Amino acid sequence: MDFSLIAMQLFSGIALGAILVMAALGLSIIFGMLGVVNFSHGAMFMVGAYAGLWVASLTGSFWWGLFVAPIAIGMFGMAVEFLLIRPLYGRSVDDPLLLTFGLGYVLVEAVRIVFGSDGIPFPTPSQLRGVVNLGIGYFPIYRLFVVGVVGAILLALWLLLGKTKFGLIVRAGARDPQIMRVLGVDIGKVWLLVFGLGVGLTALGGVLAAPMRTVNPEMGSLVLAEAFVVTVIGGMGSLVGSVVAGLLVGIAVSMTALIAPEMAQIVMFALMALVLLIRPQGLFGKSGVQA
Amino acid sequence: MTNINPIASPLASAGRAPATLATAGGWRAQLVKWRVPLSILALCLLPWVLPSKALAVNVLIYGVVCVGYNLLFGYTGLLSFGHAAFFGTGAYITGITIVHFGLPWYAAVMLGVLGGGLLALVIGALSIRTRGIYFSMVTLALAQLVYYVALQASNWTGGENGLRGFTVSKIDIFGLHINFLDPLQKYYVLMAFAGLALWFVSRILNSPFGAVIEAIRENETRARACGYNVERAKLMSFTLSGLICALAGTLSAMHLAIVPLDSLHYQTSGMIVMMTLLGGAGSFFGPFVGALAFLLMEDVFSIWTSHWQIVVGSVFILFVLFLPKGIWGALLAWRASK
Amino acid sequence: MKKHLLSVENIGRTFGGFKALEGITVNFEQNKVTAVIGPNGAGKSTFFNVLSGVLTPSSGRIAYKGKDLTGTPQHRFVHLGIARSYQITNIFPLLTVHENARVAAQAMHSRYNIWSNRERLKDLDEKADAALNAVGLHGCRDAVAKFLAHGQQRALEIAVALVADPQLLLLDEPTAGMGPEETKDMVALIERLAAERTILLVEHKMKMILGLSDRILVLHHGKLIADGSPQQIQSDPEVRRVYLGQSHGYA
Amino acid sequence: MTDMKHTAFFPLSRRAALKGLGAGASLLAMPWIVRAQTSDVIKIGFPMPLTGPFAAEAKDQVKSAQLAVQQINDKGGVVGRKVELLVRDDKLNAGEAATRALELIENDKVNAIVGALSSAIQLATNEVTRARGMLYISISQSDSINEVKDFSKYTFHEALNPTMTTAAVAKHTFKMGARVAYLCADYAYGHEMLRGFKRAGDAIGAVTVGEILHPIGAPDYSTFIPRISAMSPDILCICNFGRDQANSIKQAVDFGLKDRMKIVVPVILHNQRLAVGPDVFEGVIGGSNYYWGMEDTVPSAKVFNDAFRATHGGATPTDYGAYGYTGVMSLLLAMQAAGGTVTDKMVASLEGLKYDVAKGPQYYRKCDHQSVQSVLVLESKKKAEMKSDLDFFKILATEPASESVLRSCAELGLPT
Repeated sequence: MDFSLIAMQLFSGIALGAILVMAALGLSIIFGMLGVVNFSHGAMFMVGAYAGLWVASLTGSFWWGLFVAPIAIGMFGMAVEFLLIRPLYGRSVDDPLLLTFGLGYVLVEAVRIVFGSDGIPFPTPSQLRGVVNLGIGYFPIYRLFVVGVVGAILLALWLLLGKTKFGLIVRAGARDPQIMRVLGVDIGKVWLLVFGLGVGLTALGGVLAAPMRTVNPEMGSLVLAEAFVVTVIGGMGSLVGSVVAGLLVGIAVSMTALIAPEMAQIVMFALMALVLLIRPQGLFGKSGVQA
Repeated sequence: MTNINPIASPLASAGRAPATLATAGGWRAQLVKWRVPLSILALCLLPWVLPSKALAVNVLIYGVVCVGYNLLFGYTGLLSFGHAAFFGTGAYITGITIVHFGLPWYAAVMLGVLGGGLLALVIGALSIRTRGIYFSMVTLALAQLVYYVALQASNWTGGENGLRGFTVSKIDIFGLHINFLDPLQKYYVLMAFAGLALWFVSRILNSPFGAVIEAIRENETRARACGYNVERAKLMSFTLSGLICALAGTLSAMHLAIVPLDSLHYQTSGMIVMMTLLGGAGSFFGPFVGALAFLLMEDVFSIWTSHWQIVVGSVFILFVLFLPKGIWGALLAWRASK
Repeated sequence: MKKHLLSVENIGRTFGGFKALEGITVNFEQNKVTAVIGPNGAGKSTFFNVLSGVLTPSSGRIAYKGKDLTGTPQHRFVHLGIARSYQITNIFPLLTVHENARVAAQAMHSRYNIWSNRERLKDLDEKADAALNAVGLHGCRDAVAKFLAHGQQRALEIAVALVADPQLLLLDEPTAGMGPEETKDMVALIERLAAERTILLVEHKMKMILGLSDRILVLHHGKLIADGSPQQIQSDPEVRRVYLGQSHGYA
Repeated sequence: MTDMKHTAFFPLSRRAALKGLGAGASLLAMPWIVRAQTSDVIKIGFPMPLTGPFAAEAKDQVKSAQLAVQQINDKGGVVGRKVELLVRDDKLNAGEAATRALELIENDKVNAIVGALSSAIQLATNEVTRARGMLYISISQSDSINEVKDFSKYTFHEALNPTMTTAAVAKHTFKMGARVAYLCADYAYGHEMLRGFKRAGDAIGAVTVGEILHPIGAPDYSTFIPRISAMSPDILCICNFGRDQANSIKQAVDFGLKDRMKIVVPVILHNQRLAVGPDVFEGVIGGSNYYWGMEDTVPSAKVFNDAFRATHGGATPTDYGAYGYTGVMSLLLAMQAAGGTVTDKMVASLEGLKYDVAKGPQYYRKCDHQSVQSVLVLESKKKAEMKSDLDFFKILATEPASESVLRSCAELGLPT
């Protein structure tokens, strides 16, 4: 086990962590701000990948796909919130979870009807093909690009939520929607935008992941499991938690792959169960979370 | 952290209120009194009504799973996403005891039920420490661990190929020689077990403990203030629910003569939740109606198109939105409002 | 030294850095009505939660009839005879009034019996009806709790606490949100209950407290700043400055 | 950016998307499954995973199987009795597969069952059929179906098994002293392929430099690749199935492994090559049971291809599609030889059957009912070499049908 192998393994763990963060971000935002557990998160990820594929095949450029698809699917997410999730506010906390579970089925099958059930190629954009020698090993340029985009997205989100008026309203609304209504804020509209933002980010994750994984109707189910693991470990509703948890899980999976590769997936769920039992609210979640 | 938007005070919670209360007056009290015999009568007719005996047995098995699950979800108000672990473990233990230890079928069934119940006690003890969404997530994570253990222990469980080699062809109970391969005889033997499970659940719901879990569903804080050890009651409900799901698992192992690895996967847990809610969480016979509706929909729609899942998914969304009480729950509410 | 009904010694409770309660030592005597007053955020509810076992104290000791209860879960408190009502109505909304009381009565009788039919426990019905009579709710015995008027729900909350036949009854703002008429009924009820039980209540309506209670504790910023008869409290300069002084022209 | 436009960056044009819609609509209109009523008709149950990740392979198999039935019915059926194919959806779930098998046997009273597309499903179906003495021909890769534990007198295995596949592929890729690394899915299929390759590799004298077992269905392989490159093998054998094959090869190529080592797979999957396009698969070698390109050398393949093109609008049969045809056709020929559908007679005639329906001479070995058949070794062509969209494999070699590549009956512990 020479040094460069371990270093390379650590680096690929961080890169995998970035991808896990991207996959979990949308879920964490929607849960954190709305208290809604989106079980169709995996399906939205997959729909995002297909939308990116469709736009790219029409315009012939990956970049259009990367830009247009998340916005389109984000708007679709807003329609879902308005039509399906809104009637459920005020009812038991399980209802949104159950509804989105059914929605996941519908989205997967709808894509199968439109695009067929076998995988469709999504070649890596030509500028980003090839590998770069990091001295400790070869690493695909595309994955470095993805890590970069994830970093940019996190920065933008941190600024949006931390520094803007909208961000303040969203975070306050998460704390106590009743007060926000009293202060004359149309909290319904805020939730609409937040749900759209969450779904849009998930779709962006789909488009980014498409060149790495084949685009197929079932690609979402694994992402759902990964996103839950990361979101729960980080602490439901805490963005910082999702980022740290994503990197932590990525490195844990990567290091396990060195010793016992077949245990990679078990490690994820074992880590999640462990955190939930010791610190139910997750690493960064606030205790006493009743959701 | 928001207490969900807007204030979901205890008064507004439990949208899926129980349709039948033990002490409600009139026809409803009669229904509660005679629910077990009526249910068993309905089950007797099932094989003659449904297109195939195998489907009837599946409805029976998933009905028992959902009745067991409903004890926790409908009556205690805890949404677990890991009940496939108990269903699958019951099946696996039954299969393993026959394949590797050559025990007779009834010993295998007993061990399957006890093993599943024990697992429920362990997972219950761990997951009861959390609440709300975290509870659902812990049960999902722990059940997936059971799935991966079964995948790895392939010399015991047959790994991804599933467990094979324990076909039960003949059964002798109380002097009766039953050819278990004959679909009808098999159905009525399994129905006897299902009837037993229904009677056991009905006893629990009518018992003082039944009132405790319903109180916990209604308002956990007040239940604790009344002097109930809520954690212990939840754990008992979780374990009893696991026992019944394990029983259904043993029946499934005997019916299919294999134990597929998917029986432990969270997709199965999700299906159990869907069936229970579709039928009517919080009602006695609702889960059976849910299992029947779900499997019938699946069977009928998959004949017309291979895209049957879009229909099942949409129907489920409509139920969550407009009929949270489920088919049976809505029927009872409609009957009550007349 | 006569054993007190309930005694707390140097009780403290912190949430993260915030000290909600600090160094409170009080002994409660049998059959007295004690009121706890103090401005909002003084720690009254936290104090109540510690006394009823909902919260375990971060420091100090709590003893009931000489027996140390520190760290015991709330349901043990109820069985020992310490029951409480909540500031925000906390009843079983979808059960009927009778069923609310009956479920509470059953907690004293059998909790984990999964076999016999609960209809056979006839004495529970009597106990439940007795509690409902005590609070005057027998008329709407079969109404679903959710549809009761606010005052009736508050009364039901006390009935449910009463069913455990507690020796110490903690009432958290029993008259919250009530008009003068309903408050009068509630005060009459509390007086009836005080005849055979020790009552501890948190309230803001000063006239009612001064008339009703034998002893008043005043909390401020988590500390006990005064403990005495209504007359002593009214004339205590510290209390006047901190509490009464804020509401001008109050007698 | 300009090179994007004219290289039709993405094969998915609007036309393809609309075609998908059309296919969906036709599926909805045409009921796949007909409930059989009349009794003198010979009924063959055909459970397939019509829903789920292998729906494409399943639909190919249904098309080929229907072609076989149609051909026999056009020639007057079997012993004058018409043949009917009852297609059922087993949803790629072993529990469902067992239920479908029970329904086919108990309700539809079928005479035989052909089908199942994963080892878990065929073993589940086998369990139901062998208890009820129902003839069953399974048509997907598995070693365990031949082994004593799961062996059934009434079950025949028309597909390749890992031992013969890996033996053929190793013969044409491994050399004495070649350094071989393995990346295999951690379940029965992966283990069987790994065992087969190492068995063949030892015989040839190749050196195993490392084995990595990855979780089945893993979406990301980046964490395994540093170890593989550290082993610096000459050949990397990737033993997994379906989407795993497409994902693992794509990511191996992304990491530049293909420039430094030869990528070999036990079975090179037709639909997975379509799922990732020519560049990723370029130069990858793997085995297969059937490739339409065989028609240049094998006459029966030409006949089969033309018949398939005629009935299915010019489309050519895929690898798994061919299994549907050879499986059903061998059953029908055996029924004709047995002069009816008496199970024991059919078993006897299948054991003695010599048939060449689509890929050259085949026969069922008596002791383990394994169909001894040729194994193709294919290499995925460069995009420039492809004459048409479908011309994506080059036949490197055809390993003729022989028992030498199989585990002997004694080794399997079965009486010869």
